[in-house]
Amino acid sequence: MEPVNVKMDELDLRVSIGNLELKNPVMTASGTFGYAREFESYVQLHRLGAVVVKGISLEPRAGNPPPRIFETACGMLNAIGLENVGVDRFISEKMPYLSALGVPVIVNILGDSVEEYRQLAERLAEAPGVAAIEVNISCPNVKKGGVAFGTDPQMAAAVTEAVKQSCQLPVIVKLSPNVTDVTLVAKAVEEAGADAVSLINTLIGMAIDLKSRRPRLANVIGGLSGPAIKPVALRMVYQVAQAVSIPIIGIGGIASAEDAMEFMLAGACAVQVGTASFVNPRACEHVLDGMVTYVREQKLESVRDLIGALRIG
Amino acid sequence: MEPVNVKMDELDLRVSIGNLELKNPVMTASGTFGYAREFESYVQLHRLGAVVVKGISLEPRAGNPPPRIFETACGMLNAIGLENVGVDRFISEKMPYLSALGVPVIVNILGDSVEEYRQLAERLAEAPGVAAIEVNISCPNVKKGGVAFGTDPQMAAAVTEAVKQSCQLPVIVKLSPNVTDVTLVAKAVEEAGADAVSLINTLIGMAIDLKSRRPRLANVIGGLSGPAIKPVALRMVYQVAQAVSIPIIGIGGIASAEDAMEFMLAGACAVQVGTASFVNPRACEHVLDGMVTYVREQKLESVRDLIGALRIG
Amino acid sequence: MSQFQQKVELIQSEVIAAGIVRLTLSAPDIAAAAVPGQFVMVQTAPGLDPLLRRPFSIHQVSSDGFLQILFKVVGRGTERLAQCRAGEHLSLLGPLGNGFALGESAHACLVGGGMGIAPMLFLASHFLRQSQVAVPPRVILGARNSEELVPLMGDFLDLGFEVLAATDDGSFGYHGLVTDVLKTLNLTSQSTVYSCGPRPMMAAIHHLCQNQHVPCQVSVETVMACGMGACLGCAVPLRAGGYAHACSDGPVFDAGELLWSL
Amino acid sequence: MSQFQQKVELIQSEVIAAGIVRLTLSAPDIAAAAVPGQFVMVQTAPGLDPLLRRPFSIHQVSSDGFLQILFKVVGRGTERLAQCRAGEHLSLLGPLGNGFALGESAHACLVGGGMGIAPMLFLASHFLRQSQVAVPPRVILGARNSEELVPLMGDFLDLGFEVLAATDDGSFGYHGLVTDVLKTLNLTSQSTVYSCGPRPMMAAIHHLCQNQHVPCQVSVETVMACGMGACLGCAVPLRAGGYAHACSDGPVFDAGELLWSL
Ligand SMILES: Cc1cc2nc3c(=O)[nH]c(=O)nc-3n(C[C@H](O)[C@H](O)[C@H](O)COP(=O)(O)OP(=O)(O)OC[C@H]3O[C@@H](n4cnc5c(N)ncnc54)[C@H](O)[C@@H]3O)c2cc1C
Ligand SMILES: Cc1cc2nc3c(=O)[nH]c(=O)nc-3n(C[C@H](O)[C@H](O)[C@H](O)COP(=O)(O)OP(=O)(O)OC[C@H]3O[C@@H](n4cnc5c(N)ncnc54)[C@H](O)[C@@H]3O)c2cc1C
Ligand SMILES: Cc1cc2nc3c(=O)[nH]c(=O)nc-3n(C[C@H](O)[C@H](O)[C@H](O)COP(=O)(O)O)c2cc1C
Ligand SMILES: Cc1cc2nc3c(=O)[nH]c(=O)nc-3n(C[C@H](O)[C@H](O)[C@H](O)COP(=O)(O)O)c2cc1C
Ligand code: FES
Ligand code: FES
Repeated sequence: MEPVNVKMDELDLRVSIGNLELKNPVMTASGTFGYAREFESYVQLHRLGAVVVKGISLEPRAGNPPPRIFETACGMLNAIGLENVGVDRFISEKMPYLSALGVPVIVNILGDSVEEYRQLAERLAEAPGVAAIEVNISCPNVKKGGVAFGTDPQMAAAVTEAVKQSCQLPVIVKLSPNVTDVTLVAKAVEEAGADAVSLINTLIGMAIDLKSRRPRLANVIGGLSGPAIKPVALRMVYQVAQAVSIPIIGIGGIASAEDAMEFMLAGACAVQVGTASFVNPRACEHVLDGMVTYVREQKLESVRDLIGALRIG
Repeated sequence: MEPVNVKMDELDLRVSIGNLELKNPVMTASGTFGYAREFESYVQLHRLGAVVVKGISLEPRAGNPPPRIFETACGMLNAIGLENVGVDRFISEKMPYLSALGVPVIVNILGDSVEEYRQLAERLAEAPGVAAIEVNISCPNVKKGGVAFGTDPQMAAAVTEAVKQSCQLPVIVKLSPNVTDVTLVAKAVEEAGADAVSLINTLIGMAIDLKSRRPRLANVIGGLSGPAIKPVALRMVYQVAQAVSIPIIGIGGIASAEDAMEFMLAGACAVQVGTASFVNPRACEHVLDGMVTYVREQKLESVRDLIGALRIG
Repeated sequence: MSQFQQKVELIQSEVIAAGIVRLTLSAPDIAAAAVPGQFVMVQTAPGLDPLLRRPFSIHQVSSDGFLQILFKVVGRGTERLAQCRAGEHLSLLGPLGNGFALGESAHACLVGGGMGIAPMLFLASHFLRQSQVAVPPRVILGARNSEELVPLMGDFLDLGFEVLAATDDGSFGYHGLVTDVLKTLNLTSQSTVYSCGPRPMMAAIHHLCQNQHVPCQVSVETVMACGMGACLGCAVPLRAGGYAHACSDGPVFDAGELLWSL
Repeated sequence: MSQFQQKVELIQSEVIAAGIVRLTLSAPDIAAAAVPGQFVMVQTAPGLDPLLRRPFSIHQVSSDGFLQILFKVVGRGTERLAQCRAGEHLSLLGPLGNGFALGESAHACLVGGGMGIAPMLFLASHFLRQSQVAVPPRVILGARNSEELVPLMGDFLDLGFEVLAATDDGSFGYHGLVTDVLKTLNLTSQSTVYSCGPRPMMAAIHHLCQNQHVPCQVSVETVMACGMGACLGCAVPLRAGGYAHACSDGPVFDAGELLWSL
């Protein structure tokens, strides 16, 4: 099955995330596309709007014991435990391949403390080929008893400020959906200097094996992703779009161009495809192809016409 | 297709919610079983552990304009807008049928202010046949700018106290999942005198019609229910079970006995079946039959052996 | 009211026109209890996606226990149903809702547009069986074009009805709307118009009937989750304010009761 | 590495034993690229539920482009697959993972338990094709009972292998574990044991081989979301600490590299 070959030269699919220009709004979601090379047999990688890589920490992390994943209704739980090669090996082993792709590389970072985020940003600012940083604030702040940075506007702002101060790169802050009011966190990180926000990260969930009477994940709880969470993600993108003026990247259950464009109508200027890439490694291209068809059929001047174009009332 | 006829005389399926004794742990979820009569052609209503009826307010409410519902991946969004006949007509028109069923009738109540909740509890305390009150605190508090009672521990406690003070009935407080830390609200209502908590109510979600570029619900946002939300519900029940010592009723995506018993392992002593009743009107009996089979096969002394029996570590 | 939840066997699946499918099911209990205008809720797939049942008008019933539905493939649920093969079993809930009020009216006129034709066949057969009706009802059927309309007319012709046809593109019958055809009939307050179709069509028919003081019943479509009055999802705005529920108060309503401006 | 994402035609579906199904697919590209021990990820249903693909060992390939998988119905995904009929198309991803390391070892011994028998047929055929192998590999197959085992043995017998059989209930062959059968063989450090089956079986084989200094390769099963090294969900604890990934580092591992105490 050859990928659909859509002529897209004449179409304007460009979007910008602050200073960062993307040739189209379709990117991969962190942790669901490895370091891109895993997909080279399936995907024309140069067609992607951007590649967002698996979350990177200062030191390598082994991750959680298995089982780490479990399928749920129209979704999946994961508790990978932030397994990654660490920033040094990432820069030396993964970046050369990534920066040769001709696609903006966005590095997702995670840490246990504000200091770790700061150091990560410093290291990545020196690395050639990094186009932007995406700050995963859904991690526990060990200095604050393990409360996730992303659930507290002040902690979220502190991380954002630290990252902004230590690099010139565009900084995208990735919001957690496990909060009472996502707009408070969004506004806090906007004020702290974030160039954009991306949302949503996974909802916290759990599953139990009746037979063994044990949790399905060794870590007991995990992150819920996939089509199941799309309605929650879309609602939060819409709410955040009313609250901030920085660009928004929509994430959560996107598997088709229709899904992606719904997020754009709600106010996102770009999207990330996550869990769908597991089911269909070509999911990003599938989304892109569908978007091209839509933009052409609807005779839109540019895909940007969709952003925030939801009609209410 | 005749309902499976399981002999269950000798099995101990009883559970208690404070003073309220149930012959089995399977009840209907508010708003998904009408006033029970709608199901009489399909369900042996007397077999239910309890019937929880559609949320009742002081005055009748017409509800939201259509469209009010939309199907999502393994779930559905609803924005019914709390349509109901009002407490007076509920007592005069619906209670006679309900109280003749020989099943505990739990009345779900909702209001715009603490005062409304108080008055509702007073009215229901006088009505014969009401076994317990379930307080829906996911409603907006109009005096506090429309913030939902259930998202603020203090407001949730205030409602709970008011209801407790104005009636002798067991009071179940139904928690909203749209919060950063559900245990804070659970603890607050426990301290305020709640006899039990039930959770979860719906997650807030949204869907968009790409064709018309309009929200799929006239109300723009709505409540997400069904199998899609089960992992979130199970996680919250587990968290609340670690935090409070009052009984917990598990709700969210339950469609089978396995689902129900997972909630019990996580710490629930009873469950409510919601959206599943739309797909299979006999869902409650289906859950009950499966539970009976399990209790017998596993030779459990009582279904209560499952409560909180999750093995961790 | 007898209502059933049953797994019934699919006897035959026919593609009537492009994207239009007729299923014949062996459902004696539901067929025996059904009246014209009622509907069934059908589970379209065994798993959790699509999750909810889909509502379909009862297209026809036979005295030997068969029930037919006629539908257009518009989304995931109807796609699955179109793929079902004879011998498979489908879970049905029904018969649901209130059918057409079948009065003594001597001059019945049945107007079906698009898939709104589906319930009209059952209704037409019903009138045939009613020997006391002197004048056979008139049948007006409309669709986009002849490819869609002609195959749907067959059953009406077989029953001996004369069909007044209208197509949007003029490829068959009258070139235009069913309302224009309806106007040409000699309707009186002794007539009753029974109608099902797209909302704009039913609104136009309602206004025509209102002006001519002709009683008019319409069968409406809304999104539905339960089909039995439990979810309150199928709200239909009423002229008097507030809402009725399409599944339990309808799907057939007196056109004058509804709010049409919406 | 050639990997493909393809919709392939189901040529034949056979029920081999109760609840055990063999699918023959026309998948020339994947079949040509595959080596024994690799697997494919199969989409089991068109909709969103079940959502994820399911991993299956490549049971056999033929030079004319057919690929077989052999599986037991254990849940929703395998139930759907078992219902697929010839002529339908299935989406496959593969060949995935690292297969067995096929050394020069003169004395190969293949041990399959339960559905772990699946990859052993492809491996056995491979040895047949390798003319330089003097001694044909020995094949030990185990299952719960004769109903399950005998149908799975057929293909091995057809290829000319002598099969040493063991059943848990003694209804066929040796009454007991495959490890007991393995013990009776004259294994040396020149032998290689290739094994796939339930974890306790493979752990026992590993310990036996470790004690006798016999190289041992095992194919492990874990939950998988992507099958291609992207999700990191398929962690396998290593003796040296940390984790390998079953899909991209395995599914075949040197038994000594893994942590068996878990
Ligand atoms: C009482 C009642 C009786 C009905 N009888 C019939 C009948 O006899 N024959 C028949 O073909 N249909 C009938 N319908 C409509 C039918 O229920 C829907 O077409 C069906 O539910 C669509 O399911 P789906 O999963 O294929 O589409 P979905 O995936 O749910 O929807 C796909 C797309 O189609 C749109 N859509 C939904 N319903 C319709 C519709 N009615 N027409 C056009 N677009 C739609 C949706 O908004 C969405 O964009 C009836 C509806 C009601 C309420
Ligand atoms: C590399 C690899 C190769 C495999 N090769 C084969 C093969 O050749 N033949 C084959 O039959 N299977 C094989 N499997 C296992 C197969 O992938 C699973 O049986 C399948 O994914 C189950 O899907 P399901 O949807 O039917 O079950 P699910 O609905 O996902 O699970 C149903 C229940 O079965 C349990 N379960 C899951 N996997 C297994 C299992 N392997 N055995 C028993 N119970 C299980 C689950 O915990 C759950 O309780 C292989 C697995 C891997 C990782
Ligand atoms: C297996 C897996 C690993 C993930 N790892 C990360 C990560 O390292 N950093 C991060 O910010 N988000 C991570 N995510 C979250 C996704 O990037 C995304 O926000 C989420 O899955 C929702 O999108 P989806 O529904 O399209 O998958 C991970 C998700 C999955 C499923
Ligand atoms: C159509 C609909 C109406 C509902 N109405 C109410 C209500 O009036 N009061 C209330 O507390 N919960 C209401 N709920 C929430 C359910 O009781 C339940 O908490 C939720 O649907 C999650 O359970 P489920 O996934 O099993 O449906 C409603 C849910 C649905 C789908
Ligand atoms: S569809 Fe549920 S009340 Fe009408
Ligand atoms: S299954 Fe995804 S990394 Fe192995």
